[in-house]
Amino acid sequence: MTANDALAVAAIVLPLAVGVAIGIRSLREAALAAAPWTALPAFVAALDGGASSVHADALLFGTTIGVEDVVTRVFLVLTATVWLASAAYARTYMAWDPRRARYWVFASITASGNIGLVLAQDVASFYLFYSVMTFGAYGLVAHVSTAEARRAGAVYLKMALLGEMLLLAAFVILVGARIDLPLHEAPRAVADSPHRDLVVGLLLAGFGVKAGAIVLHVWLPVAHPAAPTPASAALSGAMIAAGVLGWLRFLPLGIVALPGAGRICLAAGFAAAFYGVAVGVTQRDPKTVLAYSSVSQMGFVTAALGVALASPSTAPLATAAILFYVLHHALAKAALFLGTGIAMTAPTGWPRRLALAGLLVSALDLAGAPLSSGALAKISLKHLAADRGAAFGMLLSAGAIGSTLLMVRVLSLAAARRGPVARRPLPWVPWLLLLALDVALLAAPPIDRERLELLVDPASVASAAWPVLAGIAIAFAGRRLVRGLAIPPGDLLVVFERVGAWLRARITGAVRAGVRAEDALRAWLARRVAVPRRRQTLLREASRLEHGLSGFAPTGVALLVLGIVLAWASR
Amino acid sequence: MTLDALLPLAVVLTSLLPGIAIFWLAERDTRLRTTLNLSAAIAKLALVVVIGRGVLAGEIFETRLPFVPGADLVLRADSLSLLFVSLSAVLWLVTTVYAVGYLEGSPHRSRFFGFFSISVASTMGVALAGNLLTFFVFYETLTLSTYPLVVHRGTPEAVRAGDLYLRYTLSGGVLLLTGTAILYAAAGSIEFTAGGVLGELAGRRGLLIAAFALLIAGLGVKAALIPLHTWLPVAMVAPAPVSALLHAVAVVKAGAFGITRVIYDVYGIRLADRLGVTSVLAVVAAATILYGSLKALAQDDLKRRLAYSTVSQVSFIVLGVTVVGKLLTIGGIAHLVHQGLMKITLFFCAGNLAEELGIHGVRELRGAGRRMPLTMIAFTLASLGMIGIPPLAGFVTKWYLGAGAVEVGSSWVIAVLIASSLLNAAYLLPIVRDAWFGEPSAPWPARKGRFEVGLWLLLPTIVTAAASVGVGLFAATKLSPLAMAALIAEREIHP
Amino acid sequence: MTGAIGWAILIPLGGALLAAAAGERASRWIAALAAAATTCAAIGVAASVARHGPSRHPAGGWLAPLGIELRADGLAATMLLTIAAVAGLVAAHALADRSRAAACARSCPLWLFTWAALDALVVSGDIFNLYVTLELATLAAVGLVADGEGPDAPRAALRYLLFALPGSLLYLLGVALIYGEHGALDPATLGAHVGASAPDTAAMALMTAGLCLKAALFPLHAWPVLAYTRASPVAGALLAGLVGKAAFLVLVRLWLEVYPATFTSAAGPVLGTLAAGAILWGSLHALWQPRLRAVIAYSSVAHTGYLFMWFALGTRDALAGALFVVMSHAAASASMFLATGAIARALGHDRVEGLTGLAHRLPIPFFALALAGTSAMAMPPSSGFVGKWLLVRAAFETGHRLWAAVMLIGGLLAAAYVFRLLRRAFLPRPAGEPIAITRSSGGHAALALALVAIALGLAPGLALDLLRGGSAP
Amino acid sequence: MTPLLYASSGVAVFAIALYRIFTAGDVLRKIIAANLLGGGVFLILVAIARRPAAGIDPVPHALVLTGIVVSVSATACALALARRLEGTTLDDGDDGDDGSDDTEVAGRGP
Repeated sequence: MTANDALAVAAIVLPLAVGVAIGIRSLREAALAAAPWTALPAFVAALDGGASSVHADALLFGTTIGVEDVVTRVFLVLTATVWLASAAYARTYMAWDPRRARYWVFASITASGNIGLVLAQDVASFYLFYSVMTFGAYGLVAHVSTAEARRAGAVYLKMALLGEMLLLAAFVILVGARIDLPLHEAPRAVADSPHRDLVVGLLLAGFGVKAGAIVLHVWLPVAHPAAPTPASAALSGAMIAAGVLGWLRFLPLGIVALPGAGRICLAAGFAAAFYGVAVGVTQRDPKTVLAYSSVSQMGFVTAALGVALASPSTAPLATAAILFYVLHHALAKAALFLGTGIAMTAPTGWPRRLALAGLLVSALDLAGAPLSSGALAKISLKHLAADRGAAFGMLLSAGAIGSTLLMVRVLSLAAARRGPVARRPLPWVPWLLLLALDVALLAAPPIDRERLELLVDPASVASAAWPVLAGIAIAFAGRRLVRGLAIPPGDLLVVFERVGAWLRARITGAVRAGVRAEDALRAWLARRVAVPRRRQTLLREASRLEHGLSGFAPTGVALLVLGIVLAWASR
Repeated sequence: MTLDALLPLAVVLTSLLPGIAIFWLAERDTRLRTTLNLSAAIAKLALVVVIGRGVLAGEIFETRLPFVPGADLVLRADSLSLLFVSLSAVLWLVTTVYAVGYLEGSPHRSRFFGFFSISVASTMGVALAGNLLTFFVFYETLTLSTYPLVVHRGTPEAVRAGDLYLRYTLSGGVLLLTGTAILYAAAGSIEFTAGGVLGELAGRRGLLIAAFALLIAGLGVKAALIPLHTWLPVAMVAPAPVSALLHAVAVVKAGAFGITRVIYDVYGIRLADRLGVTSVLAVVAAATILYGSLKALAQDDLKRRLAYSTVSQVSFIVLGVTVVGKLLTIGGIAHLVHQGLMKITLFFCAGNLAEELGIHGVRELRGAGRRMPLTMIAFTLASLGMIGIPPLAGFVTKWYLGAGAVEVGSSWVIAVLIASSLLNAAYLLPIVRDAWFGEPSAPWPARKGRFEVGLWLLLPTIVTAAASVGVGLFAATKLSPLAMAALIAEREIHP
Repeated sequence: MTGAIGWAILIPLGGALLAAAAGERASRWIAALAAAATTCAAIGVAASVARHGPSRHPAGGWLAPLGIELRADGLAATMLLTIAAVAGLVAAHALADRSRAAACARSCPLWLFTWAALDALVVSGDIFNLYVTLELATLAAVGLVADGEGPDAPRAALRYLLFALPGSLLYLLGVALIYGEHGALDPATLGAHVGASAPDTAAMALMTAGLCLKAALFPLHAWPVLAYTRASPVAGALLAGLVGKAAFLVLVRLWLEVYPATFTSAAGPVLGTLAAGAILWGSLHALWQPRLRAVIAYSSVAHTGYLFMWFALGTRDALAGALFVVMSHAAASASMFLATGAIARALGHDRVEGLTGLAHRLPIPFFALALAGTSAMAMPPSSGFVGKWLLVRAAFETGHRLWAAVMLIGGLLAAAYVFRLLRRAFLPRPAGEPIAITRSSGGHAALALALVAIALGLAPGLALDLLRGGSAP
Repeated sequence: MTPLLYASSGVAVFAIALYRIFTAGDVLRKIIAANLLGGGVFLILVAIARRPAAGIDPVPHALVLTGIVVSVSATACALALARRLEGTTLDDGDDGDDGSDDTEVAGRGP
């Protein structure tokens, strides 16, 4: 049990312990004080880079957790940083919320689940922590006791359950008689599984719900904004990444060529990218726009995944690109959410100008402006496109334009919006730290050094610059056009909800009809079998017959008949 | 009669004798009655531990009493019976504590605890029965001893529920008796032996199928297979401890346990499969799973919704046991314990809510989480377990059932598992959501004592909730029900 | 009359005569002593049979054919014990009841005399002697009924007598024909000679028909029901419990020892059909009788059906089953009658509605009724179940699926009419019903009898060994 | 020839008595019929007593004696009960098999 192992265990157990401790009245104050710092062990474990592996035979079907490969480390960095920033931000932001304790319980539990699923090294414990995160997050989404939050919570729960069940089916079919499987063997198992296509489909859809794949994304623009700002940051930063982590862990990238699945991912990815932009631009609330921006960004990741699935040779490159892209997106998006939170409530004067400036920096970074870590992420994606022909590159650039459009939309909404000026001090520090970390990503990208030179060479700077400029230009041109359109957040969700309501009405109607039919049948049977009137006549008939039998004469006759029958029977 | 031979009999007597003694206690000496009850429960637990250690080491304890020409009364403690005995022994101790608290100051408590102990003794008899006739004897005494508990409240509605209960269970008993008599007439004494005893009768398909149908119909009444389940929701009119231990655990499990015995130790899974009866039963079980969940969706009363949930969940055991497959068997048998723990927690919570806040309807639970946090945490854990969310008990068994289904290639079982999980979520999660995130229409009545509800009621709820989490989380340990089920499957089902 | 058998008959006979002659207080003591002594004699006989097997005692040293031979085999021993248990406990109930010392003085000789007649019947080894003892038991029973409550007790007694007489005389005619044909009266020699000749067949038919009337097998069942509902609890217990079974025991002796298998196998189905009719008809009627005693009376009619089912099945296990039903129903119906007596005295009437909310005001009689009811509906762990199990299993073994089905349905109907009584006890007590709780509510004897019925069910091994141990040659 | 005559007359008496005992309305007629029934059987018993080879067989006579004793006592009992009925016939008041209408059955007897 090396120091790293202890750190890994602490990373999961500490937030969980604090979450539970808050429930106990006597420990509540101490636990609430400690709550914001529960993500520290994970942060330290992420930074120190040492490998660790802890195996607990007793837990579930034999749980193993630890940091063993680069994917785990990158996701650990991402998750720890986002949760730390969110918790630090929430320390002041939630200070006066009456339901503070409940928020911290659910935040700690969700953090523990999120960190747990990153560190999990076997299928059963991965699913365990994944579920803990999913159901914990409901508490964050439905935290604010308003009608929208309750609706958002309901939508989130339904989609989350759908995702859970898809994954349960996928894991059960995948694992089969082996009951449990180390994660590093999972891709090989998926490749060799007799039901490979079914399992891959279930995995894509199951994790797609969390990662906001097209059509499955409908809960995201409704749930993320409904949560309090720190929770939104965590949701869109760390939890979306969990979906991508699921794909990276289970899909047989580089093991077997799945052209069909690859094409679907590619198409879905770009569809999500452009659809996200088209709907996001029309939104009124900056947080909803950011949510749609996440859908769009994840579209790129899905596309990259599609490339890896289609041609196994590009897998290592694609994985590296996805890793860096997701890492960058998590930090940038979290910073943006926290930034908008501050910008909208910062008092006028220098604080507001500073907030807007910070917002501008992270917006540019996300849009992939030259010399920003966003650009670096875009470059790693472009490299992937090298052998896929010009179309892929063009699509990426178009995507960049789209991102810029969304960012401009966010900035304009933030600038125009006159939110209630916060009387309380604003949590500047965690936001600025996160922003710095995002920018610093350039200096020490955990993946590959040589990309850095590429960033500064003129060709890539130009290719990064023109989409951003074009985006800004289009934004100003189309300002008036956008004001007229008003697509409700969650777009397709409204359709789904109406269909869902109609379906539920049908199902409960059918069930109630079934119950009525069953009772009617039972009543009919009861009438048929024991009709009181018939029972009465039966009763009278039988007692009259009985009375007749008890007389002398009938008994004599019966006796005679019996004697004769007996004699005849044994002659 | 060595000492070992007396142990199974002692297990039955430790609840039968106190039960009879309690009848003669006057109403007012509660202290004596409670100590008698609790000491009997603890004594039984100790006995079960002693037997448990022996059985795990491979010994078989058997009490054989001369009964009828051609058949003895046999009580045998093998691994399968040990599982059910230990579940019942633990839950009897917990439910006795709960009942003492729940029935504080209500009339006829001596009568209640007398019949309560006798019905547990019958459950022990059912679990330990070594042959089909002994099983039938205790199966019927279970019916007789649970009837007074169903009608305990004495209201006309309770007596009507009792009538329905009797109509179903007595007819079930007659069917079971017919099946037993046919088999005894055809094959002499039917001792429960791994792999089944009806080998030489294989030729007479008609007789075997008829006997199987009669046996399963008789057992199906208590295992609440459709359409024989109607008595269970109606019997919810009984006091909470009765619904908790008996209708969620003892009585219902006696039916499922009986079906397991008949399929594995009378017919043998291979013969049953060759006869094609197991596939029919699997379909009925699957239909019950879905039907129970759908009906639960339509119930507004909390206890009736839990009752239909029991109807659905018990059929998991039947499904696991009837579809041929080692993992499925393990999943089915382990579910016998897991479902028992989760369901008893839910009924304890329902009892607490009814007793403390007078909540009976599902919609009255808004905001109950703030007023009774510990009860609602237990309810949430048990509900999530029923849905099959890791690391709780329900997940472990659903995982094994799924894995077993994949192993034998019957994918429709997975579809049933997923559908039932979604339906469970549909009728349990709204309750949990209202409890934690709803706003109560009127402020809750203040707490009477230091705790949210009497300690006698709160402790059992917490213990069973913790057990249903522990059983799931530590499923891989040697002493967990899952390990026991694996031992059973290996030692008894596929020797 | 040597050995315990002699005493088993003489003591109750002598006791009856002395009790009749003695004054009120003395007769109670004599009756008590006689009852205790007879029970010991019965136990003595059973012990000797269990140890040495069957034994024969020519009465007065006279050998057949003139002398009457008493013999004690397994069947006789178990029946002696049953009679001792039931009659003894009923006697205890009657004697313990201080408030009716006068009535007891009248009834003590009667039930002692019945006891003597039954003991004699069970051990007698001579078919004519069977007629005499059967007739004595009937006359004593008529006396008991006449001594019962209500103004029309004498009418019920006379009906009972006038129905019973033709039965026994038919039996006597059969005896006469057989003696005319074979010149012997003891079953051992008769068994060898009786063949399928016309007089033998006629004799068998007459004797069986006569005994069916005396045993009140369906459709000849209605006449004792009126008597049971009029008799006092003690009389009812003895009549339904023991006297009703006497004719069946005689028929068992005849079919076992006198008539050859060819006869019985042919007449079996006829009796089987009547037995099935008795089970269903008795149970159905018991379901809707407004009065408790009538329910028990019809329950006895149904149980007679179970007894006669042996004739249709014929196997040894079936006989053990039928005799077990004799034992369990004797104890159960006697217990139910005594319990009903106690309830009727407290409520003033014995209508079924009176039972509502009774469980707590009269716990002991109600508990006796519940336990005896369990045995009546043949649910484990009662002895009724053992009897029914043996019969049902034998039915399946001999392929009589229909009879098995009837017995099983009969069990369900029995459960229906028993729970119709028990379910009322849990309902709340209506306000207006006064209950006179007297100290000696007399439920204890009923409870003891019910416990006998349950105990026999838990450890039937002893009785079955005794039955087999000295089984008929 | 005579034993056959006695036996057949005995059977005839028995048959008539059996018919009358079930069909006679009045109590006394039934009791007389019962007596005749006994008489018939005893006549048959006496008839079969003649053994052509060994002369008269004493056993049937002993049986007849005992039979007569039993029959007389039964008749005496029946007459005593009949006297109490004073005119009401056997089937009077016999309206329901359970006689539910009659007065409350006060627990008089033990």
